[in-house]
Amino acid sequence: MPLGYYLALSAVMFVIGIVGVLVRRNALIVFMSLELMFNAANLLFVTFAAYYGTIIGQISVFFVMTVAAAEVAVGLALMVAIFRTKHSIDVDQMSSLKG
Amino acid sequence: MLPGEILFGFIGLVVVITAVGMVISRNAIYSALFLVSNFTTVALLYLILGAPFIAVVQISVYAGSIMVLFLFVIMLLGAERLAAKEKLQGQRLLAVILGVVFLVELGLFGVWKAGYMTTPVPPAAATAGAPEAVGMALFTQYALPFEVTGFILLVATVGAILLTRGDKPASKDLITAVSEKEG
Amino acid sequence: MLLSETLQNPAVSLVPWVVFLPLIGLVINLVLGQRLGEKFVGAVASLAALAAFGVAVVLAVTLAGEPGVGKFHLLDWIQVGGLNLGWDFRVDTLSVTMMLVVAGVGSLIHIYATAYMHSDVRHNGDPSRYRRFFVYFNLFILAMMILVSADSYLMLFVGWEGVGLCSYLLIGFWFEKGADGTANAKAAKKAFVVNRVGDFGLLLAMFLLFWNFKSLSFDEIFAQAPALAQAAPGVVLAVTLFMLLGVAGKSAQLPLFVWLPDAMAGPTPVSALIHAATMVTAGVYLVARSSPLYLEVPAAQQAVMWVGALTALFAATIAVAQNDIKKVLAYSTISQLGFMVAAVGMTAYVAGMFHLITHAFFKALLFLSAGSVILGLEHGHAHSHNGHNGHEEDHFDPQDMRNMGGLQGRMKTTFWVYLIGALALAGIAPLSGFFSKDEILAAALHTSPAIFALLIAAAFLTAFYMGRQVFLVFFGRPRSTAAEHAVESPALITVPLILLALLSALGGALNLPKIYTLEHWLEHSLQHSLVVEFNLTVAVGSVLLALTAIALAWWLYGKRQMRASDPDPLAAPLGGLFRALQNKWWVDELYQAVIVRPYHALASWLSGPVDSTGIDGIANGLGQLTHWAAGSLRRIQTGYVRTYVLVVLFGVVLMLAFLAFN
Amino acid sequence: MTMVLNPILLMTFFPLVGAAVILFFKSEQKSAIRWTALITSLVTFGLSLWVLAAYGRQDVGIHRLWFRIAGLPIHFHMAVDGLNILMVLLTTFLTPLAVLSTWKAVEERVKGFMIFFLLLEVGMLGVFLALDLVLFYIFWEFTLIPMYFLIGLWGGERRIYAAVKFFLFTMAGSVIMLLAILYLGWNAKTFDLPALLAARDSFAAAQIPLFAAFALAFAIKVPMWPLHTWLPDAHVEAPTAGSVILAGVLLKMGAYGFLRFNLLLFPQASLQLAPWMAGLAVIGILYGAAVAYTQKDVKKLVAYSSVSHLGFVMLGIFALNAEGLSGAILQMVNHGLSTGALFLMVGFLYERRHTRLMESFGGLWKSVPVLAALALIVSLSSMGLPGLNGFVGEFTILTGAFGSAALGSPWFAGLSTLGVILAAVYLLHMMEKVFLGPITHAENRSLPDLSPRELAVILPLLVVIFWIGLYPKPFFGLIEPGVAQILAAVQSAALALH
Repeated sequence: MPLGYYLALSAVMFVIGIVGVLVRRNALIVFMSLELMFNAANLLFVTFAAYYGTIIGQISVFFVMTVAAAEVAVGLALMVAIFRTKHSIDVDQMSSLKG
Repeated sequence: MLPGEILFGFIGLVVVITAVGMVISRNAIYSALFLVSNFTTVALLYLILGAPFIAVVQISVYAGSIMVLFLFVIMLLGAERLAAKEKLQGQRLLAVILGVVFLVELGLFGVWKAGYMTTPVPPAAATAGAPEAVGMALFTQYALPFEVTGFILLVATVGAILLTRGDKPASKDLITAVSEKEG
Repeated sequence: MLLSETLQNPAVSLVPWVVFLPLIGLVINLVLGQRLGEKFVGAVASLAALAAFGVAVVLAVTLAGEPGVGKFHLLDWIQVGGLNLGWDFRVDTLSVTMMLVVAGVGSLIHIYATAYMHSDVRHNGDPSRYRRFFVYFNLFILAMMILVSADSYLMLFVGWEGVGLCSYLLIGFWFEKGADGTANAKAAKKAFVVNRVGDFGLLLAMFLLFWNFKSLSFDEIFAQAPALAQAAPGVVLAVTLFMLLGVAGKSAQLPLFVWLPDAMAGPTPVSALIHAATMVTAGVYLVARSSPLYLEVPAAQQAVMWVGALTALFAATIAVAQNDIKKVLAYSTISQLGFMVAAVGMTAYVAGMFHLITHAFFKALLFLSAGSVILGLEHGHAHSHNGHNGHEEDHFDPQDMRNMGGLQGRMKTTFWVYLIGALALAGIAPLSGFFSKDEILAAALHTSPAIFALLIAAAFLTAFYMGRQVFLVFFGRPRSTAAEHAVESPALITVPLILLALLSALGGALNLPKIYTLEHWLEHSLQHSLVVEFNLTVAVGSVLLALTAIALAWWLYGKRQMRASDPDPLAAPLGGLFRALQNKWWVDELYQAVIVRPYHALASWLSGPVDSTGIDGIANGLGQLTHWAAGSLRRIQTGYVRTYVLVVLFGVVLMLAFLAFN
Repeated sequence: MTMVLNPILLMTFFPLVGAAVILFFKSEQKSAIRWTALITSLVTFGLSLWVLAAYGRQDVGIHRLWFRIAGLPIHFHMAVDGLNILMVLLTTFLTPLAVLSTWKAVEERVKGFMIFFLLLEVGMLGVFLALDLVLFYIFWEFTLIPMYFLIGLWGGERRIYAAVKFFLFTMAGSVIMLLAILYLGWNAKTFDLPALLAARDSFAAAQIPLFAAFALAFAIKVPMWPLHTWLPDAHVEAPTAGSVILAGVLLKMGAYGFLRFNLLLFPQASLQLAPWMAGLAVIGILYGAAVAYTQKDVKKLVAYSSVSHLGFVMLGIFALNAEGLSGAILQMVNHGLSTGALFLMVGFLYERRHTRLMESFGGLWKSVPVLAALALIVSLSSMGLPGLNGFVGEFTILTGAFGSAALGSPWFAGLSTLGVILAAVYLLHMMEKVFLGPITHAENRSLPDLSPRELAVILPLLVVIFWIGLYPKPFFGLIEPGVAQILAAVQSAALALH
């Protein structure tokens, strides 16, 4: 099976993730879209790990996942904190930095 | 068509559909569920690519704990839906157009022109992605980064606790002192 | 000087003490004066001046024994690059003459002031300033001694500015008094600033001297002067003319004389010592000292001469119409300084110095006697107002001659010494003024008829206004209650007056025709002085002229009884001219309009429109520009994260395209 | 000499020790903090006397490789020579006096104030002593920070405006100087000043733009007309001690920069541009004097007088002869003393009346005679009365400028001499409005005269004012080697030009 298939699939996932980030206002879904993009990247890692026959790609995925877990923990905590003050998780409401 | 390609086509279709479903669902819970399916399907791909350990971790950590966390927060906040009023007119259209252009660019130059459509993935060695191999690598060569990730998780935990504590009455412990100083 | 041998006598090393002694006096008074009381302060200050006089006498005796130039190097001063200046003192007949005058007249005035200031500080309501006065006074002697004992232009300049400072301090001694309470302070400032204009000239002269002679010390400059005058006459001319500006400032000549009349705001001993006898003659001394330079450039001599002669006449005209007893004397001083400057301009240096000395005697005498008159009137005023409206603010002016009259009966000593001074000033033989003025007139006749005409006219006016003053003050009947009750001043005041009167009367003996003591004494320092033989026609003529003037004054002011409110008898016949004289030819107003106000306007314009609005406006404008630009650009920051991400994606797409097509 | 016992190093960084000690005090222990700061600065002054004693010996400096950036060596090079010894002494001399002057004036956040003050001293000493361009630049920028806070936290009503203005002006200039420094470094492969001097040829082609870049930074600091407008604002808003240091030392950093870098590194450009710089200096002299005259705020008057005085310094520097340069360096010291003392006087008045407007004073000589008399002496020194320090400086500068070959015309000095008149005009105007005349405000009637502490602040300044005025020889002696170094550079450049 050609390597390109996996790459193409990864690219499609990634772009769907991007579009998700761009079009959704619900911060949680934006967050999920980010996770989707992580996955796209992870897929790429694993694919190339198989392609080059090395373990390092998988190790990277492991680290990405760990960091993603940490990020989700903090991110969701932030979400909760923001929700407390703003009573909304609409990212368009979070525009205090408007110039 | 080879059976492998049929299988891949099927899995790929599910991956794409669940991803799109996640993005377009109105209800955040549906989105989360779509994402769980997506992660699980991607785990299948990992298996095919000879990475069983990663596949398991994907399911247990991602599809399992992380997504549970998401669902938990969605429930907690009761924020499945948003009051619908789009502020950024044209953003959606632009986003899709740019996304498509980006995809074309990636496909054209990252995949097709690079010649990856003709290079096959070699069959995976039986032991390559086995948990022992990953474990050996993690605890020998990558021991330090591994420890660091542990530390990152610790910090994230502390951070998450600190952030969700809110404005409690001042107590004498360290975290309160820190948060007061920062406030 | 040039040809004199260097004097090696150990007495020369005494010369710094003419500076140190006043310094010691002032330090003692500064530190201890407050505790030890007025008597002590006055005694210390007077002793300091007297001791300096003693030193000067020792130096004079030494010089009389072996004429020459003594030098004493006290300390290095500015030594950098080509500048090599020290605190170098110079002892020659010229400097010692000045020292004698300064310390001698100065001592007498110190003694007088111990009594005068005693009542002045009480009259003005702040006895604590008694000590301050004598500190300033000693400081003045110190600075004046530096001026006259300097061996270089720069050290002369130190004294030059130093006396200016003392003048400032003493004019502003009663800084909260005068019209509006600010007039005295303003007068002090005016004196200093106008003097600074002169100093500006002197500084430029020094720069020119330094770069052309590579030195500022007298000997080195004078030795090279003839050679340089050959090579670059323009330079020497410029030097001498810039110096003339300095002279005009310090010696109150046209066009910088305006500060001296205002300087009468100082207590009377100050007017006598600084603004009549010593400081203002520094300009004359400077020209005499620089005679080797002036001798090289006749054009500069002409300029000096004309400035002096014109000032002599100009100031004399103003003096005719003044009512303030001290103002008359002030303008008279300017006029007499004009005589001296004219004399040194004609290269009649000895005549100029001679007049300087005699003028120091009689003008100090006149001022001090005027002070005595003022004191007497103040006492009379206080006496006559005792019991009733003692606290009421009244506008009695004890210096206005219209309030006086008939004082010769009540203040006998003062009257007689005043009369001697006035006659000496008017040039009546055989008083001192006669001899010295006569030498100047003779020299003028020898040099230029026009100058002679100016000076003789001034001499006539001098006799007239002195006559007017004496008749107004001492003759007739008292024109105010204060004058009726005026009392004679105490001995501490009258004794110096009598001494000065003696000097004024006999001072002519210093340089009697045919004997010329002063001439021979000074010729060690001033070799090329113009000497004109005693001219009997001029002498007799000038005395007759003076007598005529006095007679005219008697006819106008002495013959009939006047009241305080009467207009001046000259006002009607002279009309507008008299008003011009009374208003001092509106010179102050002219300067106000031409210099002071335009400068103020310019400065306001610079600080307002130019500095705040213009330059600072540009600086702040740049800030505003940044602010505005940032304000426009910040709209890009919509605050919507999604928009930012969109832009990032756009960028990524572009970059990818760029990479791909390369 | 070992590193620790190096007097220069010890002196420069000793204030840090004091600052560290102060950190351990509680904010309320004000007097302990004050005494620590005072003693620290006094010890620093003592150490600077040690430096003075060691001055001239070969081993007094410190010169070693510090680190490399992109292969270019940065040296930790500090040394004393004729150009900076007086500046160092001035800094260490003024700092304890300034600290002592804050005893009553600064009551709030004393701790922070003193720490910033000591840090400022470190920065200033570093600027004067650094002989490596990068090291110099670090110190140069470092001085901005404490001064910014001193103005911004302890200043008057518009302190923020003034602090920001001060910061931005200085920053704008120094950024361009940094570019020039980098250019020099890349071309000569070193930032070390002696090495750069040896390698002058490597940047000979760009002398004029480089000169301009350095000159901009220094001219803003001096400040030269028309870059002076930050100064009045900064002075008016700064606390008294800040003004003293600002006028006394910080401005000198600009003039010092000209001497140390512009003249030595770019002698040819200096010669070519001397008439232009002198022209600006003359404008500054007259302009500052005129504008000072119209000020209503005494402090602003003194601030503008600084513009005028520093004009004299710049004129002397660009006379480019021994008289002008020596006079300029001495005048830098003089200005530090006289203007520093004037600011102290204004501060004393402000502490008594909480205003600085001339119209609120008048007749003060009657109520505070000692203060008035000392203010008069200081004013006289500032207007150049012979026998006091200002005259020696001004006279040598003007003499130098009058016959300067580099300026080529006596007009510069001639016009500047007018400044002597104008200085008398504005300073006596101030004396008249503040101290003379009748007392017009009742509250001025019973002001307390100088306290012993205030006398202790002023008297050392007066001693030096008289010392320099009467016997400046030792000071000129210290300056001489530095001037000789510049003159040698200028002379060889003049030969190269013709």
